[in-house]
Amino acid sequence: MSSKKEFILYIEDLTVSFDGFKAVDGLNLYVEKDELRVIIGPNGAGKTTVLDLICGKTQPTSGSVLFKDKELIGLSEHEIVREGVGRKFQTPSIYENLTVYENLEVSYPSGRGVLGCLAFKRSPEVVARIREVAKEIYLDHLLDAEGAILSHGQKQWLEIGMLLMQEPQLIMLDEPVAGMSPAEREQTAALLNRISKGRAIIIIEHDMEFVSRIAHRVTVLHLGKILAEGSMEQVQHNPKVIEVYLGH
Amino acid sequence: MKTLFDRVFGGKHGLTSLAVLALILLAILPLSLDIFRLNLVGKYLTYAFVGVGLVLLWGKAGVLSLGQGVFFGLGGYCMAMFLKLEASDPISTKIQSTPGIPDFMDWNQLKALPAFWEPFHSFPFASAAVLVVPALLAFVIGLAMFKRRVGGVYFAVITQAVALIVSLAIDGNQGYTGGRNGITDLRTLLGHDIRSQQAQYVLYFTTCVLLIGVILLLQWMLSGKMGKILLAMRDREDRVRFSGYDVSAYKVFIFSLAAALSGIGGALFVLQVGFISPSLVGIVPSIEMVIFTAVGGKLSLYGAVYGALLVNTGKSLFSENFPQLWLFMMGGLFIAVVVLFPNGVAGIWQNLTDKTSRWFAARRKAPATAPAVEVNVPVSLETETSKTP
Amino acid sequence: MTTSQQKMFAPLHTLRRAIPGLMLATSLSLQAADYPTASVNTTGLSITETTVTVGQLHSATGTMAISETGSIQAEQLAIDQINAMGGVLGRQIKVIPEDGASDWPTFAEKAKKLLVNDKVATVFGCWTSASRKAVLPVFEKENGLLYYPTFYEGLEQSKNVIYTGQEATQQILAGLDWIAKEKSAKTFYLIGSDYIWPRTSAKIARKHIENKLGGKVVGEEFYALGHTQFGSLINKIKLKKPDVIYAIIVGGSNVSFYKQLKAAGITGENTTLITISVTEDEALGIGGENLVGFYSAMKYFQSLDNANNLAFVKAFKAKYGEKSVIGDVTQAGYLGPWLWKAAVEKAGSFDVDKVTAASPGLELTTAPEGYVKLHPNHHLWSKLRIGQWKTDGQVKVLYESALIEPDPFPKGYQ
Amino acid sequence: MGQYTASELWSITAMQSFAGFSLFSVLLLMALGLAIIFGQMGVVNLAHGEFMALGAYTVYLCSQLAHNYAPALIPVYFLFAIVAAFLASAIAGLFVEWSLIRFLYKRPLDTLLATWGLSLIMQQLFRTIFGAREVTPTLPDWLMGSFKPSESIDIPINGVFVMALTLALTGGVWLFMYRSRLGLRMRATVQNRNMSGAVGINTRWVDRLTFALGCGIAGVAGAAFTTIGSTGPDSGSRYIVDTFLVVVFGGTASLLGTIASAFGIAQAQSIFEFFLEGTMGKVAVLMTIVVILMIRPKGLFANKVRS
Repeated sequence: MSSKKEFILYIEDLTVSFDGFKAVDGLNLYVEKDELRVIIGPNGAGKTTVLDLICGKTQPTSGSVLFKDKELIGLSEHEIVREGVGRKFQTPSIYENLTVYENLEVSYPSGRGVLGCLAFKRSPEVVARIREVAKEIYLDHLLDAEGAILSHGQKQWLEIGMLLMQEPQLIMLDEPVAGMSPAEREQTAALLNRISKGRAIIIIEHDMEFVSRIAHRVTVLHLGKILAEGSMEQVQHNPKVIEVYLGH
Repeated sequence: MKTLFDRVFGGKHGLTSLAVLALILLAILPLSLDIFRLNLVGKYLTYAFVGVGLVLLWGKAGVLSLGQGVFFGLGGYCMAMFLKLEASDPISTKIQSTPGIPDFMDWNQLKALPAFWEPFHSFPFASAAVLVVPALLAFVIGLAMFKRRVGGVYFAVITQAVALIVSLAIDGNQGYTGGRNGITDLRTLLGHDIRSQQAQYVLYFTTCVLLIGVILLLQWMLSGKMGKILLAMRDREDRVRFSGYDVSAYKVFIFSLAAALSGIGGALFVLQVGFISPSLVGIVPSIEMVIFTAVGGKLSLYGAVYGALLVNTGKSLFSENFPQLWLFMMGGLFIAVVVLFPNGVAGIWQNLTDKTSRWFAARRKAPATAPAVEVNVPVSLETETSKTP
Repeated sequence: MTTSQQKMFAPLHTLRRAIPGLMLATSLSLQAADYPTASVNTTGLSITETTVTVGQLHSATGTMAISETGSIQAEQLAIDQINAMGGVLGRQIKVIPEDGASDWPTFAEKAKKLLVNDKVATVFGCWTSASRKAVLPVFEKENGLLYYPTFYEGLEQSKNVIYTGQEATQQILAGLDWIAKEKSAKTFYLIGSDYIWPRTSAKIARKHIENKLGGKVVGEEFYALGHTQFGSLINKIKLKKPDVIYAIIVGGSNVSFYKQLKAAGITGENTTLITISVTEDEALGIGGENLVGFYSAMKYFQSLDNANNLAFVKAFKAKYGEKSVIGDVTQAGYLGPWLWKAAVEKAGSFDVDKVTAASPGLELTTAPEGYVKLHPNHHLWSKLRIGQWKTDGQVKVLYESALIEPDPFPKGYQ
Repeated sequence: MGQYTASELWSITAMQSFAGFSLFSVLLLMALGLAIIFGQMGVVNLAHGEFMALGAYTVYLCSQLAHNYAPALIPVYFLFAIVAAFLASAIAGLFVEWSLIRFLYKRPLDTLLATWGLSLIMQQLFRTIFGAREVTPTLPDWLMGSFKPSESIDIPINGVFVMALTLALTGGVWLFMYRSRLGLRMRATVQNRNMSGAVGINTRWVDRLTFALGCGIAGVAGAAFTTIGSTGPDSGSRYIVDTFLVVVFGGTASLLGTIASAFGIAQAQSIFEFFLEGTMGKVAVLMTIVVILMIRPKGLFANKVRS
């Protein structure tokens, strides 16, 4: 354990209940800068809910989420994004009626207010940044294609690209390789490894093989609580984890 | 990046639409119609201001308001208050027990002009109020609703209730608002008789020019980042939020803008028709304005203008010749537009031009190079909402 | 209906006038030639050697259609009868009906169409105050002529409008005097629909009650048109126990109001209620059984027993069916074409200015309501009658005033 | 209110609370059908008021029939007329669902516009068939008049009748929704259309019957209203906003919400109307509802669900 490193995200005692059912129950989670954390766990463990709580989509019953020493609970989604948190959804969530270029442009972090939006101009920096990100996500040849005609995997990448445009310090990805071909997985793993430099990443993933290739650390959730935490190796051999997965 | 010219006029295609509309409004109609019919057209065009606002709000931002009549009416009332004060000078009202105040106040035993009427002596104030009062109300309603993510049917029902409340409140405060009769017998604007033929021509052209100006302004706005954000919001509102945008702020802005535009329409209505009454504020006119927009095509700014013209001309002609049939027609039109032509006249036109241009393209190219691959991609934006389950 | 029948039911005044004029048919057919179009129409109205075009502007659709149907029918009946007698100045009346569709801007639009495009000689139309207010500027601007049939709030006098219904004081004051005397009433509860006519009427009633009758108004309230729940109001009435309920409720609300009154045990047997807004037309919807014993104050009731009225009722039923009923406004609508005909013939011209100039002082001895006379203020001298409702939806007329002078701007009541 | 005796005040309080309850049953009756159509199916039926009017006109027709052909039946025809009103509206609803609504299930805003068009057509139909004038059926004597528990208290019998009918109908709807097979299928279809289809529920017919049921209940409401109000071509449009507000205010999720909301609005309205003057009482009620809805947009009884 490298306790010297500084944490960018502190989650403490986070709890949310829906009509009495505790989907996340007293969760404590700490993520370092430059860390790529993977959260795994059986269905209904509360993985997606944790991401929802961090990014403000769901309000917790109690607990706190500190990001760069700032409390995120109570902020609305866009405010949390502006603090530097990016979130990708489980099903690819891009603007199908906009082109790849426009998808990225819309994600560029300026002209976000109504007036700023009216005054927004496509400056050389914006264009350069879009091209740079498009290249990163393997879509530089498809800039003028509408989102709707991209393949499933390309949509996933585009959404990651949209996050990158925002230059977040924390990226949260919900099953980024679901539905991808083996080749695309390969490229995605490389992409994730590249972008994890200089920022923290939290990923939810089911594919253990993929997890073992990218994860710095793994957290296992079960019934809204942390069952185990550590390297993939440690977690894989944890008897409680084995029991949960087999018993499931 | 598009040039300013492209953005305002919408390129070659947009320029054609503009030219056609300008030709119809500024040349063909004034030359072919007598002043009575032209004045009617002018009245219908004031509804088109509400229509373009609804294109923005409903078509582009995906929020259907059933209370746009309220904003139309408020704009109208602001203008009517000014005109009424001008018409109520102490000499022409000397028969009243309190000369110098509007006649309906006198009938309701008011002895002095209510304080909120005072500033409407000023034309600049009244003109500003035409825009600001509707926008402000929309801002307050929008802020409360959109912050809590009320949308869809709920928003429609609540705005409908607001329309009912405002029309009842105007009804119920007869001394201050003219009640059910509204504010009538408006004669002059800054000394010029608004009922003279000459004035009606001036008002007609003013309406046309303002309307075209509004359309160009909106085209500029929609062709920029705002248009993309609105499209993105309709597509995936959540994603926009997670791209760091305050979605509610955008909706509030669009709602307020649509309200201000409706206000302009209301003010021009009052100038051309000569009165305003709560019957223009309530539920029925509000929903009728939605149907003008739907007929024209809820995604098309120009469509809104044609929709307002077509439906109202139809209403006028039909009710002159077959009064009993008119409601059947109107009802049938609602259903037909919604079920069969969700993008209205503009959608039909679009399909037609797409087909012909594709046909021409196919003729020009060798028949072997099938154009089928890119079919529908450019149209998909227009037909997206029309997919029947 | 044959021509001879129509002649039988034609109002008596024309017959009386025609008898000294020797031979009826020939004298009428000669008239057109006596009045060449160029001389009777100097302002470009739509008039030919054989026809004169008039407009009719009511709501055939929408919420007001209920009320305006009677006026449409009565005006049409009068025009048919006039045509059967040879028309006006030898010209047959041609009607252009327009539908105001219960929508005030539409009224203004159609009024303008009739005057500007169709160049009609006169218009019979409007019902609500709001529609009249909407068309008034149009008539004044285009110098048209409107015959307006409804009893209304007054406070208006236009050279372009002839008001064939009563203005508020004509309808209210005598009725209040009668009820105060008859029932020794001291306390009144005023209830109305929320718009200018009921509000102005209530204002006039209140002034009269407080200043002339020494009584007291214990409640005054107004409900939106179309309001249907009167439970709370009825309880307030029960609490205040007024001697008289003075009702000015209009349209569909009426039915709910009277049904709920009855259901709450307030009936003609134990309560005095007088209304100025229920005619036989409304009674049809309310149901006579819900009105029994209550009073209406109007200038006309269908059950008036005089020769003019009997002929009118018979003609009306022959044309529109045995079940049709005739209310105050319907009768006032019937007066419009006759008054216009009389004025045109007196003026010898269709020109609006000449017709209006000829109008003051016109008398109609043949009106179903009895003798009426047109005042220089363009309203009619008329009587007020009090009727008590019976189960069959007709009234028993209990009281009839002397002719009352119209006073649209009553001093002391404003 | 010093000039009134204690017993007078007591009587007024009693009658006023009856007025509140009576309004409550009226609102609930209006909202019940819509709660099913809008709350359960998500269909925004702006022609709901016209289905009420249809029920009312059916009663009127029955009354005419009884009057003309079987005067002996006048005391009892009303009970049959209610059944007839239910059937007439339900059959019309079935037809409307088949010809229009089924194409629009996934487009709530479009349903709203299409049903508005439908309401215009129905209004004009009523006008063409029954005339523009308002009509009122001959009501049996036992329905009119009042019942006097004490010297100064009058309880309107038609109010009691509407209340009893509301009670019975609400009970019936509850039993239907939560105790019958069709009700179970209906709820299943609402919650998960695909799944219901997969387990063998004919969702198309469930939709159709649900819609027809909602319309039929509207017809009964219309029938009941002939005892307190009038019937005209545009009667329905007078009720529609109130009806929607009741359903939305209650939260569309549950029948209980609709009942609670009808109760709240009715009590507020009768109190406001007692202490405020006419129109402004109504404005005050509507304002209160809208402001509360702005604070709690999903209504009073919205479920907190996991998104």
